[in-house]
Amino acid sequence: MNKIYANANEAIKDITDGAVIMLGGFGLCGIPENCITALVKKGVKQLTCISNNAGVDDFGIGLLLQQKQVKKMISSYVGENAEFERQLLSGELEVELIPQGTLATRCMAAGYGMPAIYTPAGVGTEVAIGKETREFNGKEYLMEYAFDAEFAIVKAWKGDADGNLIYKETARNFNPLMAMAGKITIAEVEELVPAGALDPNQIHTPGIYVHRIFEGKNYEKRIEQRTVRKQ
Amino acid sequence: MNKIYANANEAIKDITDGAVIMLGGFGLCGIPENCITALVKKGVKQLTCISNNAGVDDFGIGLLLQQKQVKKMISSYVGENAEFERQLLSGELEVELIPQGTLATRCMAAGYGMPAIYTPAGVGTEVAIGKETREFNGKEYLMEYAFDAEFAIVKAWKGDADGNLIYKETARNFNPLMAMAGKITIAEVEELVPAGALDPNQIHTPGIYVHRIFEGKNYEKRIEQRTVRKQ
Amino acid sequence: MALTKEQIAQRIAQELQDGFYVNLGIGIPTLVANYIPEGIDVVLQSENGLLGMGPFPEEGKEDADLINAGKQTITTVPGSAFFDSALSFGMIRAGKVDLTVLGAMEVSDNGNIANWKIPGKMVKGMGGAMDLVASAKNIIVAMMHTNPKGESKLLPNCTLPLTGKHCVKKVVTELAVLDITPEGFRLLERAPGVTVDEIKAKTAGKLIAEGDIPEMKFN
Amino acid sequence: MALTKEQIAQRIAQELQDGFYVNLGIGIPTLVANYIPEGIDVVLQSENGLLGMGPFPEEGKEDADLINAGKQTITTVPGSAFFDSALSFGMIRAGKVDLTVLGAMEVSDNGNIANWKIPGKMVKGMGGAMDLVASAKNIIVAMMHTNPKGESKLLPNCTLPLTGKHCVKKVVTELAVLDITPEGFRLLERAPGVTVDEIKAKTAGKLIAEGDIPEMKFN
Repeated sequence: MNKIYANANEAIKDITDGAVIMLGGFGLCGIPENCITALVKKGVKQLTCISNNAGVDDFGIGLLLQQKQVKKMISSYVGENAEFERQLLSGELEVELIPQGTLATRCMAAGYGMPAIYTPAGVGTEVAIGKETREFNGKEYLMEYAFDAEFAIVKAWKGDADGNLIYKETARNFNPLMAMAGKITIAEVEELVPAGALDPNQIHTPGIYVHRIFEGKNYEKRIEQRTVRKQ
Repeated sequence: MNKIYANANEAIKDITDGAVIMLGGFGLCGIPENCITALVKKGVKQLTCISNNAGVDDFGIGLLLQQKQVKKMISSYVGENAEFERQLLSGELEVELIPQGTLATRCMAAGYGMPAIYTPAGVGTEVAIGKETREFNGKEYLMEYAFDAEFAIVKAWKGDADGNLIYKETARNFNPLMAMAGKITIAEVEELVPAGALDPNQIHTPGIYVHRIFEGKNYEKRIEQRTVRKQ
Repeated sequence: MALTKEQIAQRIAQELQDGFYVNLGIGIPTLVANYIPEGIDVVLQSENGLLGMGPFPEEGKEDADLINAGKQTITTVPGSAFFDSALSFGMIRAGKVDLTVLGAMEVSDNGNIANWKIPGKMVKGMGGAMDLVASAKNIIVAMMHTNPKGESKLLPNCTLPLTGKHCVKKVVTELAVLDITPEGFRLLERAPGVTVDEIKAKTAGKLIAEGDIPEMKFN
Repeated sequence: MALTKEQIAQRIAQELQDGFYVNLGIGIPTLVANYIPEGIDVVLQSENGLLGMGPFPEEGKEDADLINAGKQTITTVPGSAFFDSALSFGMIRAGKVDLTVLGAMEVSDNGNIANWKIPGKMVKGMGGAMDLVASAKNIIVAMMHTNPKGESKLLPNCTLPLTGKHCVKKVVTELAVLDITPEGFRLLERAPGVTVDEIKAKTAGKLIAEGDIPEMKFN
């Protein structure tokens, strides 16, 4: 059983036009930078991307948008991206906006083998249109389905040869959820260590959910809103 | 905001006759020994206990059974307990048996604010009697409701003053799930440290779910099936 | 005199209680963190996966892996914990967060809120707002009483697409503190020097102003 | 000659493939771990919260916090990970576990299984068995062909309360290896020296035995 790949190009080799892929990260925090670069290089098109955000014009998923590789975005927040806005208004790009907690929980549901979940988010709003609602204990909930994605691409801090992953700080965000949800899960990590080098008590994503792993290179880790304390 | 209690007696003081309580642990592994002893001492009766197992005759929940403090057990497996069997056959004790994964997921659902979940466990068996079923993608599922428990009593390895918890090895089991599910969650820990002493990346149960915490004493940690390698 | 944004935040901070877990939205709500009353412990939740959010970092100490829901660099406080986005919204959905403060474009007198979309203009998305308003036990809206055109944002009905229904409990604006009751907006306090008549004039939704309405107090 | 329990485990171990994640039940299934073929990596899952279960500890090295689903003291292997019971059954439910091996009191020729309750006698509970059989992609039952009274455990219909329906894929007994097919039990292999007639005689459910049925091979 070898899960270790040489690099992003190898790990994403079989992602083809029209694929449905999940991409971890919140804003530019914890995004799979190496795989995004490899997808741009490969030029794969007509992608459906499930990702909380769509990057910025020149970084993250924004790089895929620039190359018009994305057919549809499924996200909770897509602000601050001029090319995105242009493609959306011109009709080149489809967008499905869903509440952030719903996005997260639909990933989790896939990872837990639960076909659907109930959430109150969006009840009474346009998000509820066409969806089944149900009352429990006097409160109304929407039924939302588990995601069904061919590939999940996540970024972790540390990973081992068996695919166990540990995330750092708020770079965790959607990564462990998407890691659980992909039929094939590709993890890029800042540090790849041998099996046994990570504390088994501290694993965030057990290796059973991870099919391919590689140590990424040249992480830029761009900061979207650099904010410092007033002295 | 002080969550720290002096001991188990103080932490369980307001648990009264007829309470519904969850107790963490799998077999005798990771059970809240101090709180069980305190509940026996307090002599509170007519308890409904949600716990994967019912202890053994002279340890764990078995101690509560001996004192006839339990009205009902909700568990997945209750073997190896003669007093339990006697009370069950005499009709003194009610037992609701549910699949282990369903038990775990109904706890999780409570902690995640999800009123119900779908699982295929028990479809076509007596567990499904009276339950709503639903087909998703050609497979049949049961709808199971989130638990609603007044108190959850869990055991952790380390905890801090803010209620953050870390579990050790397979003593984790149901503890983090029940910790999330209680309206009032009481955690006993082997080692209580000041806020800031635990790595925030490594917390298993965030303190928001924990209302009371104390450092337990004299852990016996009895082994149910001592099994060693043949030389 | 109408409150500054800082004063709106300051007034909302008076609602905080010891032991509260609080989620603060972007904009005026973020400023509430600067006015937590002395002697009480409040833990800030950031829905991207953190309990125990601290102030912005010192210059040079920014950490790209440590941001808040507004994508700003932040710090942690002792006792903080990181978790994934599902658990984050799980604790919100389960009612473990005691107070949510967020901005709004419109609030109606039955507690509906609109704050995520203006049809025909760019749609950025609801982010976590719909989850928060659907689940929070206690929601305070921090906003200006009127929009830049001078039109009331406290309405009989929201005109913009809703974020959530019957969820807002209290509104604090530069002019007033109002509770949402079954009868409509109930005026609780006026900004110092602001008259009930001015508040009435700028509130399009149903407004109840009974008895003597006190002025807000600041320390 | 009929297989020993160890040989049943050994035969099941031949079904393992490189990279498999496997859940082994209590009894004969546990023994499968002793016969993992050389040169392949198999990761054992214990449903109480562990991936990467190792052998029993050496005398004196038992750790009360480290047990398997049978409550036995165990060890871990490099690359192991602990998790809670919900994630454990989550990965089972999501089909991430490649193979489940468990014991049974009865199996029917349409793949139903009964292994948790004997009405009138003590009911110990189903533990994780119902979750496992409802979700596992591939379930092999390891059991004796007949009960202590000599009655067949491979039946047209289970007489005991079911654990799960239409879920068993393969049965390995001391006499035979059988697949569950839409037509019933299909005999694949015989224990060395055991005749097809003996297997037929001891199989109450529908049995298909076409062509030459080979003997099991052991290394």
